[in-house]
Amino acid sequence: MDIRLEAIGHDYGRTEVLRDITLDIPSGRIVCLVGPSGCGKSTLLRLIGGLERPARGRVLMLGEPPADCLNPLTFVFQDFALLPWRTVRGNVALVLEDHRLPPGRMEAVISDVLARTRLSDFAGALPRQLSGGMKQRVAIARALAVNPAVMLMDEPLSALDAQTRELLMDDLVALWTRTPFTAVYVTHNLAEAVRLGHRVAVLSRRPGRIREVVEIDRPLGERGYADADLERIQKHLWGLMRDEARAADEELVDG
Amino acid sequence: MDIRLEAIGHDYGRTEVLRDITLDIPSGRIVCLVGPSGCGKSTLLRLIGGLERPARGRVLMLGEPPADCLNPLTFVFQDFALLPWRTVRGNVALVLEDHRLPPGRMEAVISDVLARTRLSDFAGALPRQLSGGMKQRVAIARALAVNPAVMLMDEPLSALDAQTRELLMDDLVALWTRTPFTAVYVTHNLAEAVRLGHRVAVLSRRPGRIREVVEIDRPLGERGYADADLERIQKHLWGLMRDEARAADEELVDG
Amino acid sequence: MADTAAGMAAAVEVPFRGGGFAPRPKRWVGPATFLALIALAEWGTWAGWISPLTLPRPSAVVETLIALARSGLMFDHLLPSLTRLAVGAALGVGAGIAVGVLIGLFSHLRAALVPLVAALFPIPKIALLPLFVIWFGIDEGSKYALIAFGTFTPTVVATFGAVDNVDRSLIRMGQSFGLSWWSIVRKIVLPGAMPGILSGLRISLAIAIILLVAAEMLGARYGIGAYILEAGALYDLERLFAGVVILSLLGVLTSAAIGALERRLLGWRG
Amino acid sequence: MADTAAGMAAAVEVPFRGGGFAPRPKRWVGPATFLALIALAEWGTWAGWISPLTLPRPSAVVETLIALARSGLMFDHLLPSLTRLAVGAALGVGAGIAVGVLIGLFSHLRAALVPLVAALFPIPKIALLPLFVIWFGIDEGSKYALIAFGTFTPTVVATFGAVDNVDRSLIRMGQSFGLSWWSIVRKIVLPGAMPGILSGLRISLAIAIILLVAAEMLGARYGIGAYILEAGALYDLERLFAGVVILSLLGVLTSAAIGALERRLLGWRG
Amino acid sequence: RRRVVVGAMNLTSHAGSFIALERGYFADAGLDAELKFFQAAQPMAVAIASRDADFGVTAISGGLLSLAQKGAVKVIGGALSEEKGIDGQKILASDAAFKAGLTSPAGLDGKRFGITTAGSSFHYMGARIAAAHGGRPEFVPLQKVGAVIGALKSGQIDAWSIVPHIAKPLAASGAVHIIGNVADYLPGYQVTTVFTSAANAGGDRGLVEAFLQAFSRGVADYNAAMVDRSAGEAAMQAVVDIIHKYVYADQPREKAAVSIINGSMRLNEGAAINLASVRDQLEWFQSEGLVDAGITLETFLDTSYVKVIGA
Ligand SMILES: Nc1ncnc2c1ncn2[C@@H]1O[C@H](COP(=O)(O)OP(=O)(O)OP(=O)(O)O)[C@@H](O)[C@H]1O
Ligand SMILES: Nc1ncnc2c1ncn2[C@@H]1O[C@H](COP(=O)(O)OP(=O)(O)OP(=O)(O)O)[C@@H](O)[C@H]1O
Ligand SMILES: [Mg+2]
Ligand SMILES: [Mg+2]
Repeated sequence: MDIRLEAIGHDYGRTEVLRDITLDIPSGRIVCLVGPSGCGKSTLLRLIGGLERPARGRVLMLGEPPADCLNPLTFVFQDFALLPWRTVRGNVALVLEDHRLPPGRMEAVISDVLARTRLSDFAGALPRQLSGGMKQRVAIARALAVNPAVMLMDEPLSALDAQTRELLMDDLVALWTRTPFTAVYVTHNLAEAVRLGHRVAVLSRRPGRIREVVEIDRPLGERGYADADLERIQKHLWGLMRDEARAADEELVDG
Repeated sequence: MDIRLEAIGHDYGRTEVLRDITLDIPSGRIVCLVGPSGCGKSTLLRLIGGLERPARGRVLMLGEPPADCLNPLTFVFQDFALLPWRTVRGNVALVLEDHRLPPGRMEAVISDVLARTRLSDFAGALPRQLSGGMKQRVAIARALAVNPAVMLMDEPLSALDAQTRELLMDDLVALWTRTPFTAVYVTHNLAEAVRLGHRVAVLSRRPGRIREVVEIDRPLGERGYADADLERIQKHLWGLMRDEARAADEELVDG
Repeated sequence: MADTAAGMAAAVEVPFRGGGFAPRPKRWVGPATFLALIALAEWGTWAGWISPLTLPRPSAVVETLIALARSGLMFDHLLPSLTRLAVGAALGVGAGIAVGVLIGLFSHLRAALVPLVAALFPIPKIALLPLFVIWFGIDEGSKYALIAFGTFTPTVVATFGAVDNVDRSLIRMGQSFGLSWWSIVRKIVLPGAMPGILSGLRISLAIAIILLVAAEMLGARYGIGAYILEAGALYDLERLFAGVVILSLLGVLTSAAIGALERRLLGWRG
Repeated sequence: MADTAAGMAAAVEVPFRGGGFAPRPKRWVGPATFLALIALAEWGTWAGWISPLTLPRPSAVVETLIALARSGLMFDHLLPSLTRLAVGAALGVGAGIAVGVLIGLFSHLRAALVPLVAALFPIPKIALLPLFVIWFGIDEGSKYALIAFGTFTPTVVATFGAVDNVDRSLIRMGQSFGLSWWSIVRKIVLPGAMPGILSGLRISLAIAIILLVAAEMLGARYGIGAYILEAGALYDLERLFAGVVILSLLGVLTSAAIGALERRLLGWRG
Repeated sequence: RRRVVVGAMNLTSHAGSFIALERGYFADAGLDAELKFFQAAQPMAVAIASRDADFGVTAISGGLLSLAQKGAVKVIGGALSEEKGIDGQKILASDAAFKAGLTSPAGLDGKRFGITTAGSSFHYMGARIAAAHGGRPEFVPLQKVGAVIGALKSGQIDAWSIVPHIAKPLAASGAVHIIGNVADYLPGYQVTTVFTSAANAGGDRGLVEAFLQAFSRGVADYNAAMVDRSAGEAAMQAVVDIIHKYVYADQPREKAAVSIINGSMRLNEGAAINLASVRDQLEWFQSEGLVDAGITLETFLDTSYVKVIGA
């Protein structure tokens, strides 16, 4: 299933947040959204996921989602959004319980996704017992459990420390390599964007518009920890954004 | 003024956190401490700064601090630690008020450090109005105001988004280049370590021991955004830490 | 349009599934509810399906209030009550904040006083009324004491909770810059505890108003509480409700005053 | 050793400047304070520098308690009081939680009810006692109603505050996975509001105990509150204090029970 | 047999009800009576208004008049009354006030006079007694009889008036002094009355008459045994036994008996009611603005059941 954004625009009150965003998210690819703080990346993701209604333009789903897909557009949040009162297993079960699966199916799905995210040993642990990296792996397992057509990931690694981030990037690449998924991946981190994105869309400052879309051809599996080619693209992206990032940072939040 | 750690060891309850750390922090240089989560980096910094007493070993100050130094060992914290009820100027003033400076001197110092951190326009702003990057610049200004002999920086950039981190690293390099300061810089982020450190000490998992100390000769000002040499060192460091980082991440926090 | 691009594929707009779970202010509903309830009571008492034993007629309550204000008696009742509230609450809250801060700062005091306060908290103040009369006399003394005692314990609890909740990383920052103990208390602990102390104050003052009636049970001829008690003894529902309306307004006003204080003192919270 | 490395430079150990501002439990201080105060009162009343009108002798209070327990009267007083507490608090807290959750979920209800609750909050329940008798009868009805009414408002306030404080990002997560409205309420909102509801319960039950005395002012022959009131009317300080001690213990026990409930239900908070 | 709930307080003035119940007079009248006890008069009136009780005996108070005005209760007879020659209610002064010169009711002007609540019988008595000497005391509401006693003992109020069985032991302890008799100022004072709900009084004559009949038998027994002492010592002891079940029940029989005998006051034979006294009370309540000026005797009084005296 593909996603198409058609001339999306959005406002909050009298602030225009997004302007005329047109973008295709092709099936089986990861599209990264980068841009300075407050340019509307998260808002755009919420529009794509149907959590908000765009003021202008349309978000279209093209084609059918996969057969056993329970939730075509599935989020992975920056703050993990795990229920602290449920175990790892319970958190994954949460998103399956409403679907009246045939008996035994739910257990099978949970075991499968926990295995894929190497969490089988932690099925009974509570979120507070887990490190940030582990928590985000649970959130990813939960997203995988509904077999999404498109994953909408809002800075999934930015609450983690640098080393864990590195490890989780490897995990994501491994997951994608085994079974390619479609994803819109919002990030501040250009290193992440060039490691994980097949396509990187650079947004301008608020109101966010698309400044450039960079295609990266090299297969995900071949992108290394510190790769000269990628560094070049990263430098190019940073050149595009640097001044805007500085300006965004120095803005007063209010009054 | 130099700092010398002599065979430092520390425990919390029955958990040994640090073991036999011996390290020199020479004047005018930045020493980075890297290591997996929970290996005791922050603890070590607190021991250096006198906020805790080491169970074993000694932390020594060698030589005199600079003449007008008000607080030889000065922290910069990950969470900024700004008083939310004071303005930018008030937060800097806080650390000077106890020192009975000659009249006018306090105002002069504040204006000077705000100018050096490019915050003069924001002197009257409250912390809640500032972005994370700006907040940390205020914290750095506050640290500079007491003219420290050694800055103790505990992951000062890790609460910031990737782009702001990039900008602040530039700022730190610029500050250091104008007037070199001594610093112990704790970080998870190897990219930060190779950009800012003259010397990088790699700690093992808990109990933290020094595994390797890497010297980086290239002057700070010449280290670029994505530099092949530095990439190599970074890769080497990552190789040292990767497995331990994974193991640290998968540890349950309790029971 | 979508079809040209995606060939045969169907193009469906993403369904909306967000929204809700976010309270929106509805300005007119609150007053409307009040008016509706009052109108209902008026109608019921007028038509007779609410007996005058059950509820007074709202218009009669309003008339009573107006008469009370006209005759100047309102003032005669309000002045002593407000004085009792002010003096009693000032004593109780002042002592409560002082003790609460000390408990927050010193472990030994905490260990000694916290169980004491916990044991005093559930003691109903009316039960102690006879005792207060013996200790402080039948005049203003016992009234101040009752209100002071009633506001003291909740203030202590709120204050030491607030001190405990002051961000330890700010205190550590103060220490790391070599601030003196007294500077840390004055510049970090107290301002940091202020939000908790003020929200404790809100509760304490509500309790003070509630205790006014109990305080004026003994030996008070004037005062809103005495007025209510007298009305109750005479089974004069109009006056009873008039007094209750005054207390209720007093509560709303106090709460608004604390709100204003919070906006002033805690503007930094944004 | 330092000198060899740094040449002429003086080597000074870093001074310690942390610590403090962290309350440490001191187990023995609390009981010791209690014992000291009681011993002081015993000595004072025995030696005579505390008049028997001011304070009863602690040992006499203990004797009264023992006699009360021996005679079986303790049970006669406790049983009706506990029943009133249980029924009244169950009604008030149950209704309060239900209304609080509804206010938390529906904006219209919130706009209609929140000002109403705010206006009811500062009304002293004793003032309404005569009305309660007409509305609910002189028997247990008015006592249940008084306690229910007194616990209702704080429970409502605590509950809708707790619902408001449920992490919106968890709710958004639920919506993003297409959970039904009812699933979100049941699996996210209610468990998320539980900590706030339980700490509201703590306050409500403390208030219920305090209101017991007021409730038993009318037409109760048995009950701890009635016992205290009778003792107060007779200026019998031993019995007054004995009753107060029972209420205080009741308060401490209730609080401990809620603590246990919290540990059970909120184990996930760690 | 009809079920009736009779409101009572633990005072000797309710002896009529106690005796009627214990000696089966209620049962004889076809009533299955149950006593319900109250701590104060005001709640009893409210309970009858709310139909929690059917009959009560209490002083005329502002609250009772208000409830009557709202159509809830009706006074149907008299109970306790002052009678010259029989030891009645006493006027008390605290020790301190006594020593300062308050030795007779003439000095009550400006003194602190204890009352339970505004509009209570204490309020009426204090005002009328002081007014007889042209004085106006300051009235101090203390809610409960116990609190008034405490305040008087500790000298926080100066004066009070109360039934003899409370007054005498207090005076005996030396903490207070008796400075006069209420009967001297308010001869024939109708202290307490019998009342019922307006619905009973107006619509259930049979029930009311049955109650009054049984109650009057109890009253007659009491007067004979305790006031006139015409029935002999054994009868008196038998009545004391009955009363002791309800009054001073927590004291030993010997001790309680003294108080009970001390406290004997005339109860109206046949529940007759002194209209003059009742009218005077109503007028006073109205003149003080404590009750609505529109209340008339007919509003709260149903004189169709018993004999009217003093009219
Ligand atoms: N619910 C809302 N109501 C009002 N304004 C909002 C709302 N959500 C976001 N905004 C504003 O819209 C702008 C874009 O917000 P958004 O969170 O989409 O930016 P972002 O690019 O994700 O920023 P960041 O990089 O900091 O995550 C910001 O200025 C923000 O303050
Ligand atoms: N005050 C304390 N009391 C008890 N244990 C503590 C305390 N502070 C830290 N620890 C424990 O000591 C160990 C080292 O903690 P420390 O914060 O120094 O690690 P770190 O290297 O800074 O970790 P991170 O990378 O997560 O910041 C951890 O296991 C931690 O749980
Ligand atoms: Mg965002
Ligand atoms: Mg750390």
